[in-house]
Amino acid sequence: MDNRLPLVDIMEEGTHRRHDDIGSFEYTYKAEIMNIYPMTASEKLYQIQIIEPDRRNRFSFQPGQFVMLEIPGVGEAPFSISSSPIRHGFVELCIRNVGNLTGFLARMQRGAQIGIRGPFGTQFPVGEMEGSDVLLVAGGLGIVPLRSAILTVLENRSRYGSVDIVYGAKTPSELLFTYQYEMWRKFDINLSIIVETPDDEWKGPTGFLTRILEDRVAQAGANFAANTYAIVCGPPVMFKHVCGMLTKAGIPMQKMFVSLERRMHCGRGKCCRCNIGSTYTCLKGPVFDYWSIMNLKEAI
Amino acid sequence: MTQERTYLGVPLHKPKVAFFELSSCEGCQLQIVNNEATLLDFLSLVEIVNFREAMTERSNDYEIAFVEGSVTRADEITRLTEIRRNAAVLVALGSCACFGGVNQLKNRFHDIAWVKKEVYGKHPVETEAEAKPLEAFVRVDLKIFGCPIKKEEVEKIVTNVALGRPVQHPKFPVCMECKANENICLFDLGEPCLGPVTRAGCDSWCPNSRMGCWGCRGPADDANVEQLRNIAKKHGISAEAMLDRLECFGGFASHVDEIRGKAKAKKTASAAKGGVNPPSSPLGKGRRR
Amino acid sequence: MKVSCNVNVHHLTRVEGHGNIQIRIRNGKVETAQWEVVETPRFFEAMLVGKNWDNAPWICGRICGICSIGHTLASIRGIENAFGIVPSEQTRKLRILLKHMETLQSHVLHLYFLAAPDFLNLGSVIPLVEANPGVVKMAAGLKLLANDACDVIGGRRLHPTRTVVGGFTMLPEKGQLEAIKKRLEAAMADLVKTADIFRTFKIPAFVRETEFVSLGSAKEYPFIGGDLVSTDGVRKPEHEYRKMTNEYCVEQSTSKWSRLSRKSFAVGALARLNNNFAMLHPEARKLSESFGLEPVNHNPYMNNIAQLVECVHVTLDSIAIIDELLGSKWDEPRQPVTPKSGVGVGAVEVPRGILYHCYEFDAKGKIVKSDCIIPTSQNHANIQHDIEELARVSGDSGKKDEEIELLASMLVRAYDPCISCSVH
Amino acid sequence: MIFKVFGKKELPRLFDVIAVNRVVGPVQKGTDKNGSPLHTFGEVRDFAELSLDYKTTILSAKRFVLPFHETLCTFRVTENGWEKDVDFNVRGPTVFFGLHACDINAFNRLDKVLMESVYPTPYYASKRKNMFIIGTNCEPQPYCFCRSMGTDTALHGFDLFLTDIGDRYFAEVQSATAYNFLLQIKTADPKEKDHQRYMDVVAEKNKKFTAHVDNTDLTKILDMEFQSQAWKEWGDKCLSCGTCANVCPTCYCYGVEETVDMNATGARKIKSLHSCNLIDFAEVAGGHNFRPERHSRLKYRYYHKHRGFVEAFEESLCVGCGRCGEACLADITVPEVIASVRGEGH
Ligand SMILES: Cc1cc2nc3c(=O)[nH]c(=O)nc-3n(C[C@H](O)[C@H](O)[C@H](O)COP(=O)(O)OP(=O)(O)OC[C@H]3O[C@@H](n4cnc5c(N)ncnc54)[C@H](O)[C@@H]3O)c2cc1C
Ligand code: SF4
Ligand code: SF4
Ligand code: SF4
Repeated sequence: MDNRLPLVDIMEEGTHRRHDDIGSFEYTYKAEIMNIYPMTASEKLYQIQIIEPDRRNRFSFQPGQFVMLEIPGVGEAPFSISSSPIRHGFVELCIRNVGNLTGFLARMQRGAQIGIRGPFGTQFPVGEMEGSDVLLVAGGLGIVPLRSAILTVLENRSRYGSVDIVYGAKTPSELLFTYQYEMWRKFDINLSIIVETPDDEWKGPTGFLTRILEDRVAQAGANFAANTYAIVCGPPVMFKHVCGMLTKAGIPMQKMFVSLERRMHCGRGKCCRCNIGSTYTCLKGPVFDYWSIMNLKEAI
Repeated sequence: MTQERTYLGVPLHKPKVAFFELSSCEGCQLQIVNNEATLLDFLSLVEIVNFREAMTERSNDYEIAFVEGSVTRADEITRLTEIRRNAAVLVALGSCACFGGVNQLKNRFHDIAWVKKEVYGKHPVETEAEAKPLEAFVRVDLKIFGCPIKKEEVEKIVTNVALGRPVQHPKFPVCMECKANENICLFDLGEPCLGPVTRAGCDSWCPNSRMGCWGCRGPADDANVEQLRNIAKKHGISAEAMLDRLECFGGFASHVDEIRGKAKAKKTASAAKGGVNPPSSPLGKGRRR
Repeated sequence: MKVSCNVNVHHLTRVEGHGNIQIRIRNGKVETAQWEVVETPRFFEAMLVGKNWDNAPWICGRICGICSIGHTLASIRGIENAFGIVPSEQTRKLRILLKHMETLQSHVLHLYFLAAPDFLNLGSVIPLVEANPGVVKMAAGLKLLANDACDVIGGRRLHPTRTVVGGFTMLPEKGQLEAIKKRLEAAMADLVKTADIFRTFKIPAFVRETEFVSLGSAKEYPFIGGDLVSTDGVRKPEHEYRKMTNEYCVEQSTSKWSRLSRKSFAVGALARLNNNFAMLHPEARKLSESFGLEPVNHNPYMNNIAQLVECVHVTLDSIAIIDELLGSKWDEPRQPVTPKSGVGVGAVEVPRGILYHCYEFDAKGKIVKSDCIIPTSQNHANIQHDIEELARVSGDSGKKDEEIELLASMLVRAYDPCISCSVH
Repeated sequence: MIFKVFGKKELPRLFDVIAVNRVVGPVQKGTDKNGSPLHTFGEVRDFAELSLDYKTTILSAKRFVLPFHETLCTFRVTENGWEKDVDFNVRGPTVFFGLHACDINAFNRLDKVLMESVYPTPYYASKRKNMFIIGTNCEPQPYCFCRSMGTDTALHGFDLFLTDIGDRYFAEVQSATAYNFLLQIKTADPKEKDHQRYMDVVAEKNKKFTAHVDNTDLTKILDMEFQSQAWKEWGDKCLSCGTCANVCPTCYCYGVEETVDMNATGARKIKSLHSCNLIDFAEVAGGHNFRPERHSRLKYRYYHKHRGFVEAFEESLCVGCGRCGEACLADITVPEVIASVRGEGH
């Protein structure tokens, strides 16, 4: 009798019926850097296209979602998609050079081949928001994921009520997407920009972002709260202040959304690095409503 | 191999590197030569322009200087300063360069005259009062820990340098690697080990051989040395045995100072200077030489 | 006829540590012929004072990166002698095996990477990588084998981790030893090739009579412990090593010097071979004879060939030791240690010659005093006198400065000096 | 379920029947300073190498499904592009001979997150699907609290479970393969007295537990006591060395590192198990660390195992094997930590 146990191949067996299951875990789409636009001293906007046409066409995402970008041998890290979901065929990532992967990426040229996994994560509720007023608050790099939502709102401008964007940065030279502000404003968007430290040319307001926000909250009065969705993106310290303030102003917690940043390795709820308790930022997030956040210890 | 190599379109930088040694056993440099299996790949990543232990040619045109050893004599300060001037990147190679290494063990006497006499009798020798790490004199851009350095680590670092990637050391302690290697914990064997407080990266080299860690790579980030000493005590390991290890390579110098300071405070004023007192009358009267 | 010359080598390359050569001849008269050691002292003997016995092997191994295994073993032997511990037969064999592998590693390093470039008119082995990759690969392979064996037995090729007073913390797996044995057998062919390569090199004809000191044994080619002997007929027990070394301080060197029956003596492969020629493995002896190397040979450049001969000896002896180990069951790796007061000396033949560690302990096993005498420091005086002699004969020979510089550099390198070690 | 009994002498024969496959089981690794044996799971070729009377292994069997270091993929890199080669690193089926109930349950719990939730991990799944597990009964040790965690018996997740009932083994047979193996040795159907003996053995075992964890309302209590001083005290002792996670059969957190080969034409992506106790575990870009203090990281390990996982999967991620407490040099044990957080006698 042959007592040798058979080798089970999970690709054929039930667990991973679809090749794409594994695909989403370890399958990386080969992608090419189509264009690189320097934005500030440390951020560049990368236009990236999946090489295989079939996969490229099937790739779709929602604002707020992210992809894992891989440079073989260098590393892999999560980046929010910054472009509009309506624009098929490519994604735009705005990436700050902070270390290993991002540093190497900054030296890569047009045409270089990288890898993309995803899209992963939850999204901003742009659909649910239709018919309501929208308040978008971004601090620093927080504008990057927010831009995808902004573009979605612009492309369907008539479906939304009033749209406010409050954007704060440390200095004027760190402002991102400056070339688009004009265009955004044309779509009847109330865009307020504030910097902490002005330079000689800066004419706008200075101080923390909460300053403008306070004004806007006061301006809007009771009417502001009931019918408003808010999305807040930025550094962890900002969440506490801004979300606390907006809650006080009456915006319901379940209508306020934030995008959290954690270290991620898998994007698939397996590596635990993004865990808050047992809540995976990559699966249940990165976009959470504020009520969920309140229930997570050490989330912000 | 004149044509420039690239990695995914990013040019591979082939830096001119030089090796120097101050007071040391030259073992760390030897570890580089010990790269037998990968020596050729190694040589294709860097251009060695100065390596006294292995080659005659020398040049002052280099970008990366690997400096082994600690500073123990005035002329070494001059040499080191000059190397610093020439090099864009100065790498401290090994524990001597990073922390003073075993050489700094003489510092604990705080009495260089006695130290000199112990070894050379009346014969005059020139030396600094204390053996010090490079950092005491010049800016150090990168540290490669270990006594000796681990060649795999050097290879990884050199590859990263060629790729222009930042070099990151593990922040966690040796126990992580030790467990992954499925070793029996030295404390279960009743032996001292500094693994819980020492920076990993050596792949628990010593515990793999059932030799407790001596802390040659210095403290891990947020090392809980105080607690480890309590633990050792509970395991019946003498405070002295732990201290021997903590002070062996100099990485834990500040912890040792603190421990000795406390011990001294307890003992009141009997010890005039901090640290260990040299024996008042060396046994066997007079020098034998 | 050359009457003047000026050779000044600052920090001689392809040796371990820092040393300078100065030769100045004016109008046929040797004004200076000097071998200076400028290495910084590290004061190991002082460092150890007050430390517990178990620190010594760990710290003293750090005297030298090239022969850290030898230092560790000498230190261990010194301590064991002081405490009255006799290593088990298994420990003894494993230590010799480990020692052999260090010898092989070090000799191959010296022969190919440090010495050979001189004979080929190169600055280093690096140009050979392109010119003759096969040979470089072979040399690297030999070194790798020896280093891997050190890892397997001592835990680490440099600053070993398994060697302790009383034995070993851990034993190699038999399968690992078998694998090493296979590689050693295969390495013999490479050593034969190495011999062929060295046969093509012109060893400078230079002779200066001197005394040769090493361990001496009538049983085996000695490496660890035993009597100390010299070609001038001196014989002392291990613990009377100071009568053999007679260290003293000199101006031109931070290392101490030594003397015995004459103004200087030599230690190292050539000394070992001169004293124990009959104990060499027959194959090694044959090889030695084929190079015309028989006792007592007084050409210091022949030390290279003596190293080559020893490579063959240790390889063959290692195979035999592994066979013995494989044929017996493993005993306990380590015996218990009870410290006691006393003095102990450990004499070990490391690649560059005889090495002594001596410790004095108090009743608790604390080190009261220590003394390490390094082979290269015993050689310094001899190197000095060789340089003087070389200057004298070269001054008359009409050689160019560069030629003299090369000959002098080669001469010092032939001793494979371990300078930082000699100063320690 | 099908039950069988067989004489003790049959066990080596069963081993031989199965040993045409790769077998992993408890083996002695060495002895501690008091001469007590220390065990680990290792590959076994001969029945005599097995130590089936082991207490607990120093490391769990986790590494056979979650290796400490695993190459996830390699890359062949050309001038301007790359090819990725993925290998799940399974070479063949493995028989686990002699797992205790806690370790079997540990696999079951890992399955929930790594195999049964969305996006199964193929590296884990492929190893898990190639396991044949023979469980054996155990003797509660002073540090075992599996009974509190509901893991003192294994209900599923094995092929065969053997309970020593004196002169013979009482076997629970859960797979056809196991049944086929048993056909090749001498077995019998259990009699009433075998059933009785089995129940006696189990009852006897239950009496021996000394360590307990009170899980009542634990998820809420952990939430309430988030700022408890108890955490701070344990944090002061903690070495942040990651040992608890490494010995734990259910800790699965990891990090990934990619390296380029020295010849710059190949690269690899390597996964290494980490621990939430490591200082940089929760560090993100810009250097912000969500858990910079020892106690906050230590707390998180408990928070994940005893609260988060319970919320997600209705049971704790801890199986009460006690390994972490045994291995922890600082003597941080689960029963004590939880008792102290509950305000009991700390
Ligand atoms: C959901 C999400 C969306 C993000 N979107 C953007 C974006 O649109 N633009 C942008 O510039 N950045 C974004 N980030 C941050 C970005 O992922 C990190 O800057 C990037 O991982 C740094 O990689 P590195 O290799 O260059 O840095 P490293 O050299 O690895 O490290 C630099 C710092 O980043 C931390 N870090 C390392 N790996 C990760 C990781 N996988 N996740 C998070 N932090 C890590 C390190 O702890 C360290 O503090 C996002 C992060 C998340 C979680
Ligand atoms: S042997 Fe040392 S490094 Fe290993 S687990 Fe124990 S304490 Fe940690
Ligand atoms: S185990 Fe400790 S002493 Fe040994 S190499 Fe690693 S850090 Fe150094
Ligand atoms: S947390 Fe501790 S007791 Fe619980 S399963 Fe892990 S190692 Fe065992």
